[in-house]
Amino acid sequence: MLATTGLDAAAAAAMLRAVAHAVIANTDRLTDADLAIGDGDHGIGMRRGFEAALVALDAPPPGIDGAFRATGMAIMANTGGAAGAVFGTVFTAGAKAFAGEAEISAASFRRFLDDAQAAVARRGGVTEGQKTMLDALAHAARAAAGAPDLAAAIRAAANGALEGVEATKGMVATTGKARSLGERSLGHPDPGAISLSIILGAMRDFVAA
Amino acid sequence: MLATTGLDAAAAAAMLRAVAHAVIANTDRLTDADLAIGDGDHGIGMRRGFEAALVALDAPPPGIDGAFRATGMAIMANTGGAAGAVFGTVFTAGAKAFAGEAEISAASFRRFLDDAQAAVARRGGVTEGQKTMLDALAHAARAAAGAPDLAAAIRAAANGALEGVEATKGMVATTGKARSLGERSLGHPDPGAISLSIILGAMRDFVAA
Amino acid sequence: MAKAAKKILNDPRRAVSQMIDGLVLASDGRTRRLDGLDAIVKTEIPDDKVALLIGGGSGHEPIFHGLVGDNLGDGAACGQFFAAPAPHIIYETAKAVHRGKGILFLYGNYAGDNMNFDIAAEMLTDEGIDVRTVRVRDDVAAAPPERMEDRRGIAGDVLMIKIAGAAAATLDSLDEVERVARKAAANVRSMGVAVSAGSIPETGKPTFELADDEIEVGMGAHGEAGIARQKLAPADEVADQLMSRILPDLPFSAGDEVALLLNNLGATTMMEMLVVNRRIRATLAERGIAVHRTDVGTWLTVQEMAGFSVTLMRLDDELKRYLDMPCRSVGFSHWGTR
Amino acid sequence: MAKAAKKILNDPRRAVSQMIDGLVLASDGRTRRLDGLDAIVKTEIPDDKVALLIGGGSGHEPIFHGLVGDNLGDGAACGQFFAAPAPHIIYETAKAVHRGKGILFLYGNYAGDNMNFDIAAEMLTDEGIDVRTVRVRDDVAAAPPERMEDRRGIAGDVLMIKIAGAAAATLDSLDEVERVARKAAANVRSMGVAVSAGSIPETGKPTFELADDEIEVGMGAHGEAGIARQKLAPADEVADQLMSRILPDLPFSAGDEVALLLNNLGATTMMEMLVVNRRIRATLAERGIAVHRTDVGTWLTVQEMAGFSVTLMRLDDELKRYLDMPCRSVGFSHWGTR
Ligand SMILES: Nc1ncnc2c1ncn2[C@@H]1O[C@H](COP(=O)(O)OP(=O)(O)O)[C@@H](O)[C@H]1O
Ligand SMILES: Nc1ncnc2c1ncn2[C@@H]1O[C@H](COP(=O)(O)OP(=O)(O)O)[C@@H](O)[C@H]1O
Ligand SMILES: [Mg+2]
Ligand SMILES: [Mg+2]
Ligand SMILES: [Mg+2]
Ligand SMILES: [Mg+2]
Repeated sequence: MLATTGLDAAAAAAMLRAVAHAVIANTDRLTDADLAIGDGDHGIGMRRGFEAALVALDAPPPGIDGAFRATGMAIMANTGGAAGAVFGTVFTAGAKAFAGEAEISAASFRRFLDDAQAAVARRGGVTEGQKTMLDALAHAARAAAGAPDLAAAIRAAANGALEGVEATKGMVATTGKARSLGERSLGHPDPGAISLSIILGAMRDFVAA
Repeated sequence: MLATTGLDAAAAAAMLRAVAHAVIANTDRLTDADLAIGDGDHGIGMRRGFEAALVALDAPPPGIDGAFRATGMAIMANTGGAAGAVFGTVFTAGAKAFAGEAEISAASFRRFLDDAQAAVARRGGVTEGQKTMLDALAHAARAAAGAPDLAAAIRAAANGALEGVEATKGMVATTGKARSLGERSLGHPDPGAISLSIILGAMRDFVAA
Repeated sequence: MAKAAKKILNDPRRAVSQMIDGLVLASDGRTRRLDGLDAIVKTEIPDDKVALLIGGGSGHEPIFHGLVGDNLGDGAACGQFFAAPAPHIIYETAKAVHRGKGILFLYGNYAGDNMNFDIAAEMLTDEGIDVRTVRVRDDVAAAPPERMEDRRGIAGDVLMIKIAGAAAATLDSLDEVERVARKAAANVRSMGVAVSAGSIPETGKPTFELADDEIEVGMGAHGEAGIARQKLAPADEVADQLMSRILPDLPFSAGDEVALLLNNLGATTMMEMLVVNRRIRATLAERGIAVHRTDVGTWLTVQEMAGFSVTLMRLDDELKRYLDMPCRSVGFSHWGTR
Repeated sequence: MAKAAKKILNDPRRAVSQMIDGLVLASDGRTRRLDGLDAIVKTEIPDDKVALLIGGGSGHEPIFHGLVGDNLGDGAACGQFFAAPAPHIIYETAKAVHRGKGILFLYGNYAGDNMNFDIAAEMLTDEGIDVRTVRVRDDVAAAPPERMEDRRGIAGDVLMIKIAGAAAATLDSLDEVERVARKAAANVRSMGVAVSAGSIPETGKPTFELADDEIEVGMGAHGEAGIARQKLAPADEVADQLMSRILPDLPFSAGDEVALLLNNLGATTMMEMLVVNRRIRATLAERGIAVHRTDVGTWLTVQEMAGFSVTLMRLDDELKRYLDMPCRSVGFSHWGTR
């Protein structure tokens, strides 16, 4: 799927649809993760958002940025909660990063991850180590940094996100609903970080397919 | 205990104390019976009333009627619910039946049962067959009618009350909280009828002791 | 048998008494307790006011004692859990609220309440005090219309106290207050549904058992049997079931104006009641029945029982006037309807 | 894992939307729904009024959307269960209530709410609309005083909306309304205790697990961890535990006058709360703290969660004036305090 060179707008939209299906398929896993350290709604919230994204991606506006913006707005408008704001922000950052590009390249993909990280950090007022999806995102961005081509970048990002999820297990939450748990949040992965790893994992699977 | 001839005021008070202890000892049984067809408070209500009666009977006013009145008033004031009114009425009827008597005789005991039955029927607006304590009381009064002496009268009354309890199993409640059950109250004895059988049973045991 | 309910109380046998102390304190000086009695009365009752006495067993908070206040009850006699108050409590409360104009006794129609209030009424009548009694019998599930005397009082109590309280604050004869209360009582109908049981603290035992997928339609306020034990159903179905019994009973018909009250029996979410309200309103609109006023809340509870009831009262201008007046108490406060 | 909770709803995924329809209907014409949105606004908002916008996740009924009404919120943006509303809902609601005098956003301090309301505020600010934000952070169990920013908003919301609503109905500049709301926010402290869990209808899963003999002191309004999981204790002990955290936090001291609010998280009996009130009042009296006004009821729920919270707000004459004004909405109506 042109994976080593780039993804055009149609492929990008297809990839985002694959992402949405993956998130929706993990509803229960995400809810259970949020039950452990949050309020137990993360899975159903993400499902709401990505179901809406699927509808939007049925006939996405032109361009890669169009597909990302439609996805981001659908998520922002339908997920609600912390996840709506941060995952909406991630895909909206993608829209900016890919604006004017005909293909997703390794470089623009890396820019997307960096911009998304910066945008989430600003919106959420968080830095790494606070046990949020930002940890997965930051790990992903760092892992993708040296990748030689797009497929490698996505693969590295997906693996990095998984490491980020692992890393959140060792963190004490200091934002979001898990914050109150303090030490008791130790050992549990962050639900939003899992979501991010599912998103990037679906992208990896898409380009590998 | 003078059982075949009569009971003086001191013996009457002692008998009423024995009655109170018997009722209190059956708290759970009465509550469970009320859970089956009522609201599950009959045992604790009767306990409240007869605990108060015990206090009153520590130093009862003079006379058999004094002891009965003190008992009736303590029950009326502390039991609450349907039971407070009807069992309060029973003992208050006793106070009237024994007024001016130095001893409880077979005749005055039978008058007590008859008067109590009439008073409860009036207060509760019930007749026999409605699945209330009145059924036990009516059976008791009828059973005692021909008894040759006090001990026999009390024994017959106690047995009659038990028959009354049995009879209530076959009745559909048409008053009190069990009323709503309709046919579903069939098979269950009436809690208040059980209480009456416990009261008369304790009197029988007292005179037999 | 399910395990005993978890409650944050001190000694359960003193719970009613401690509850009354807490209730009086929560009234910010507007009520007081009668010395040594489970009874609560308004601190200020104007001379020459017709008195409204309410009461019943405890465990249904805020009803009855939480509805003593401005334009509501002048006093309440409280029983123990699910047990009517004893005659002397009623008698003393009546004496404390009486201002020479007579007393209306307003309470739910239960054998225990009837007997105890009647005994007190007889004592008061013997002293020359004019006592009238109106019993609330709004539960259409309790008995067919031809056995109205056998119907229980459930959440219709709330509208009854609201109206009788406003009437007693406004009208100056017991005759008139009684007339208004009787009119309201004749026009109120309710029915409830139970989803899970409550329990009396002293026993901790649920008053009935329902399977995990069962509800009981028409169950009474102490767990008295209803008319159908059935599988859990969607809100619209349950709403329709209740309405199909309530509407034909009076009957409520096109052109009627009603007050609608949804009462939480304890543990049901307000969300459920609002979803039910949506359906009820659609049904009423279809039938051409206008809703003058809606109240959704928690007034007549059965400890931690889950479930709710629906009450309709047909209104005329006079009933509307009293219903629309403001009221204030710990358990029911309302700015009023302009 | 405990079994799914039993609720009387239709499709759980449409429960929030149907709830809003039911809520609007229950307001007897005083509110309306924004077309196609989970948002509710007052039917009549005077021109030139400073607008008060409230909102948050659903599942806590009647808060927030049930507190849209007279002298309360002008509009509420509703999220799904336990999920902050999306920015466009907030934006549209804000536009619908704005009358040219600016808007106060008032909501509980949660990451999700903060982000979504901030996004909407940025959109509105871009259009030249003056938006100010006051976040309620009353839960003393959520973080120590030096991390005030990390504290959650719980039942303090109710007094905050009461006061900000009255201020916004009375004062004519956003500056002034904001000043009053900030003063109230600075003076309010709460803490709760959970006895059993609630659940989101769509999952049916309780948001936490507590043993049959356990309670969690300080638990948050979505089941966020508290400060101590412990054995069920008598009411007086639990009351003392809560007070021992709340009182020193502001601190509340001799000579202070406070508003006291006891909020039912859902399934707790009012009797329990009144017994607790008795003890709280004894503690306050001992410390020389006067209670100006008490509210006991169900405002911020966590679905069918059992438990309650205690809120104290230190008052001055200005706060008292706003608190004492009447208010009217489906979830909170009060005649006012004379
Ligand atoms: N301030 C924040 N910044 C970035 N991400 C956050 C922040 N707060 C929470 N999150 C993320 O959101 C996730 C929770 O999402 P979700 O459960 O859907 O929302 P909510 O917490 O509102 O219930 C967390 O696991 C975390 O990854
Ligand atoms: N109308 C009545 N007349 C006589 N006895 C009655 C009447 N109603 C109820 N009872 C008796 O009272 C008993 C119930 O007592 P209890 O449970 O203490 O009161 P409550 O019904 O108020 O909860 C019934 O079992 C029945 O024997
Ligand atoms: Mg969550
Ligand atoms: Mg009973
Ligand atoms: Mg009872
Ligand atoms: Mg949430």
